[in-house]
Amino acid sequence: MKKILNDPQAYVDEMLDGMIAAHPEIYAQPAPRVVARAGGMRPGKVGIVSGGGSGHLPIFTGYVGSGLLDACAIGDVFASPSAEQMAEAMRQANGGAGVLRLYGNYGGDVMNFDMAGETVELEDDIESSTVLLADDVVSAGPEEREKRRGVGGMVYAFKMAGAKAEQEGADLASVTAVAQRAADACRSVGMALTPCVVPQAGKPTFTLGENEMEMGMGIHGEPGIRREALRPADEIADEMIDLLLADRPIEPGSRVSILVNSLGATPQEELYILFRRVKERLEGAGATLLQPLVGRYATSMEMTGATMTLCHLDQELEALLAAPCHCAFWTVT
Amino acid sequence: MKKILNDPQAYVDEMLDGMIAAHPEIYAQPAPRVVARAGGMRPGKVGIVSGGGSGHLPIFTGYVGSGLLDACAIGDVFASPSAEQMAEAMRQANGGAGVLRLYGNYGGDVMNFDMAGETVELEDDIESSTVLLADDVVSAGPEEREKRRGVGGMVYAFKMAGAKAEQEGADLASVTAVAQRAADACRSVGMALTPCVVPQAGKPTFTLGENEMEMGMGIHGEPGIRREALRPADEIADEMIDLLLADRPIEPGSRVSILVNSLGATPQEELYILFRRVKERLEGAGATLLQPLVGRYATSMEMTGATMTLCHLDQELEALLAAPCHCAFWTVT
Amino acid sequence: MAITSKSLQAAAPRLATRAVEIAEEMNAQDGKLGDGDLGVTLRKGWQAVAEDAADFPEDLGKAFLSCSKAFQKVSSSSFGTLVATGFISAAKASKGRDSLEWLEMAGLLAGARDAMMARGKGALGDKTILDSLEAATKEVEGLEDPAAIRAALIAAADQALAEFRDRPNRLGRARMYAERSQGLDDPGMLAFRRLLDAFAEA
Amino acid sequence: MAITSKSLQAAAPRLATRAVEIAEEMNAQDGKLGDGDLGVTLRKGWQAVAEDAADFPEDLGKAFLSCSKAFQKVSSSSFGTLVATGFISAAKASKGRDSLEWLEMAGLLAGARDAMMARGKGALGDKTILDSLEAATKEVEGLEDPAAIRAALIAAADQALAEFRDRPNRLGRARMYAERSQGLDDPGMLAFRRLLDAFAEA
Ligand SMILES: Nc1ncnc2c1ncn2[C@@H]1O[C@H](COP(=O)(O)OP(=O)(O)O)[C@@H](O)[C@H]1O
Ligand SMILES: Nc1ncnc2c1ncn2[C@@H]1O[C@H](COP(=O)(O)OP(=O)(O)O)[C@@H](O)[C@H]1O
Ligand SMILES: [Mg+2]
Ligand SMILES: [Mg+2]
Ligand SMILES: [Mg+2]
Ligand SMILES: [Mg+2]
Repeated sequence: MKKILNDPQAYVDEMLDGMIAAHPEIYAQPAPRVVARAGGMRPGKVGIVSGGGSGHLPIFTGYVGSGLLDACAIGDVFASPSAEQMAEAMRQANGGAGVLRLYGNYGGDVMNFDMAGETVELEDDIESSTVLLADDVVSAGPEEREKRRGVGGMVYAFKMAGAKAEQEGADLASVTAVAQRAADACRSVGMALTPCVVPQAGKPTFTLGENEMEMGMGIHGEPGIRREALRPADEIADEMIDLLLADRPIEPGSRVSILVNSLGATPQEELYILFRRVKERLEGAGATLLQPLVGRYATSMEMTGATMTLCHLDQELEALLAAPCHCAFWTVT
Repeated sequence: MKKILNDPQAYVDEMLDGMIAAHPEIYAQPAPRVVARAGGMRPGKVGIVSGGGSGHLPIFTGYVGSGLLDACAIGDVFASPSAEQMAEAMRQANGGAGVLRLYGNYGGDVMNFDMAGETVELEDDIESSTVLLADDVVSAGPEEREKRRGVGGMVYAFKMAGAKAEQEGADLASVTAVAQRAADACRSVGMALTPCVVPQAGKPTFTLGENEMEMGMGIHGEPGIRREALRPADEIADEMIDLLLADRPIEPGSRVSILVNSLGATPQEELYILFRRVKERLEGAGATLLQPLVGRYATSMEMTGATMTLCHLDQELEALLAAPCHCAFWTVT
Repeated sequence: MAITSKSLQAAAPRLATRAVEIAEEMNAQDGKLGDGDLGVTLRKGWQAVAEDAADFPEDLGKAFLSCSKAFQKVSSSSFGTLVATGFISAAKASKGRDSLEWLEMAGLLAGARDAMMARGKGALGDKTILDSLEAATKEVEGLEDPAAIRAALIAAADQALAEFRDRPNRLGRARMYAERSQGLDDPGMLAFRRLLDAFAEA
Repeated sequence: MAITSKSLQAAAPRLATRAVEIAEEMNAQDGKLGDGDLGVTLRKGWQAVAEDAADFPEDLGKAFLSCSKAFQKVSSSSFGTLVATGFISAAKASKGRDSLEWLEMAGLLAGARDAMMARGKGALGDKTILDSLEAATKEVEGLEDPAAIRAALIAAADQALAEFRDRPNRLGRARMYAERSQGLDDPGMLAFRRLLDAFAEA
């Protein structure tokens, strides 16, 4: 296991300690495994919480910051936080105007967040709502869209809902509506070349041959649609774009953004090589490409591979994407 | 070779095309392998150019931007750009107030940049100066400091010299002096776990056993000081800090910044685990730690490992580090 | 005799002990197609319940709520959340009462089953703990003797395991490997069976 | 006879051809302890010179400058930059003149050697192209017959190789492997020797 760590059991807590020590002006940890904004919650602002397993930085905790999330609950690597931690995150994000739970569609996370929502509604009188990201197009067919896994679409949803919630007078219903529109606007697909090692398990999440790739693989190593010999970057980009456009075509005059994301080890250089082709394809399909994101926005530790998220913009979503935000991983001015 | 690319020969050019397509508001490529600011050069501003081999994003080209560099020449992966490309970068960075060449101490780069400097001085009448980063403490002893390799110290030097050059009235001498002070203030050390693959070579830059690490290894796989079994994160951090402090101790009341940098595949999570210890150590040694940088600031594609750069601040350097800057990889507001 | 806060208090350490005993087996079973944490979930969850048991309030509803909280605090895996959900349902059913009759056991199980179905969006036939609860509910219906209930629960649990063993998992992590799951006991269903041994000893 | 822009023009394609012939051997030699690009550098560099040769100006200084530019354009590796540096030194030495006497060859070589030493911060004895140039300078000193100069250059190159073969590299990439470099010809010194064959054919 070629990882830099101390006790595998302490991986998450030491990581959080380090993160908060590095950016005390952005993050605070008011309770174990709960990250909130250092400046506290602005009264009257709708709170946005997210959460899920560790090992995906900047997802989830990294996106706590102005114009983004208010709090996060974070579990062990690739494991859900507890309902109690989620409830605490919601309490931290409570500014008296309600709290949106905005996260990815994974069974354990959903159960725990639902339970947490009921808890704080009962015990703390916090009104709340849920928007789930279910953007991975290969994880279920279009007729079962709600069963899909949530992946890179979170980045857009966090940004857009986060920007909306900063607006004076935005209430829970309108923030929830924007988050839902953002979630609905996203389509994602991934591909992987090498696995990562979950510290507590100590072994790779999957194995692929020396020269193999898997198209459609999920960020935790969930099976994709095909294993095959590693293909050239342009062909990889083409197939990923084909999958995204097959699920939701580009309409004439469409304005879109795209996230070309590294799962961790794939270098920025190679993301740009992919992006070069992606841009050609999207513009070739008649779309106007706006504010593309190319980098490590949602990772799986040291996994090699890439994901793409296509976000179909409307006027408000476009403006919200361009609005200011600030966290340790993303600053828009 | 588990890399996402098309033709290995086209790796650098396709990467640059993608990078510029992704951030047209920041970067331009006025000549092949020469990256300059999209907005052009402000007349009267001292220009700062850097350059070197590809494969280290955000180094070099990624740091072209306001409050940072004005232009870069970039070579094949891990290979120097040509003197002619460097000369062109200097022409692009010429605002009539002289140009500083600020880059890492690698034989080929130095020869070519010197030659480029002579060329533009003769042919284009551009006054210029050189500051070399030679911050890798294990690459030569203190009595031969000028022979050391340049690594993460570049990040601080780019930021500080870049901020200085934005100041109204800053001339070549004062920008050069700040750059030199920044370079002198930095001490770096690296360690590696797994190699990367140079696309044109198609094979790993080195090999390490399944459970081995190499302390002191350079970013291109240059031999370090010791191969040994992988140690816990805190011990790794301790030895790296020990090496840095042995080369330049912390004085009472010292104010320092530190860069804890991933060579590529090492995830942000593990950088934070390292940083947690690093902070304890530095503060334990009596230093005040300011504006730490924890992330991928100087990589070697998909190499696994980390580098640390300790920057001993003075009052001006501290202010320059905090000054605004903006590129695709680093925004300070 | 009836179900009271005191009887919960007495049962808690026995269940915790049993959970420790079966932890490794359950991790292994969950590890075949899942993330191998079921034993940890059971151990931590029941130990937390046992620790809190001394402070269980008289009100049976509140005692069940304490059980739920204990599980929520230490476990985040599906099974823990489902158990916590089952306890909430029991808490609602016994709110304000100091005891339940044994005859009400079937209703408790049915309530837990329904609440867990709502929480986990599962269905009967998916080869999960829900199918064990369904079998148990049917089997204890109308019984009021604790020994008979105990025997019925064990019979129901065994029967559910046997019935579903060769069917594919349709929920939880194991559903991704539907085919490979045929022939393997669902770990949650197996855990239900193993925990019942703690009652048997009582 | 003397060294003129025309004679450079005539020599360029022969050197380019020779560079193509030896490219693979030079890559291999450089690859033993370095990055294996020396053959590519030589091939690209001399081909660029040959391509530009048609446009060489009469002024010998400017013709040498064209040679330098051609190398700078296509090569960024040390050897290319050093060759370009050597040409600049020759350009300075012949600035404004249409020809140099063969007797001036030693001076050209010495000038190139010194310029390359300044550029690469190398010293004699480091086992590099500098040592070949040093030997060549000494050997051609006082000679004015082109055939004799040619023979002297070859003798000097061979002699430098032999003298340094078992010594360690102290400069360039190979210095990191000082010990392993003993017994191996320095690729740059070997390239110098191989390129001289192109003169021999003239
Ligand atoms: N959504 C669900 N509904 C009902 N039972 C479920 C559900 N998900 C999991 N289970 C049960 O829980 C067991 C697995 O528990 P656990 O290991 O805690 O899950 P995980 O680690 O995958 O979150 C399964 O064997 C199954 O019986
Ligand atoms: N600083 C230097 N001074 C003199 N000669 C040098 C220097 N560096 C390299 N050389 C010569 O150049 C040869 C290697 O050339 P090349 O392959 O182009 O270098 P690299 O690829 O390492 O930049 C060496 O064999 C040596 O003769
Ligand atoms: Mg499990
Ligand atoms: Mg689990
Ligand atoms: Mg070479
Ligand atoms: Mg080279």
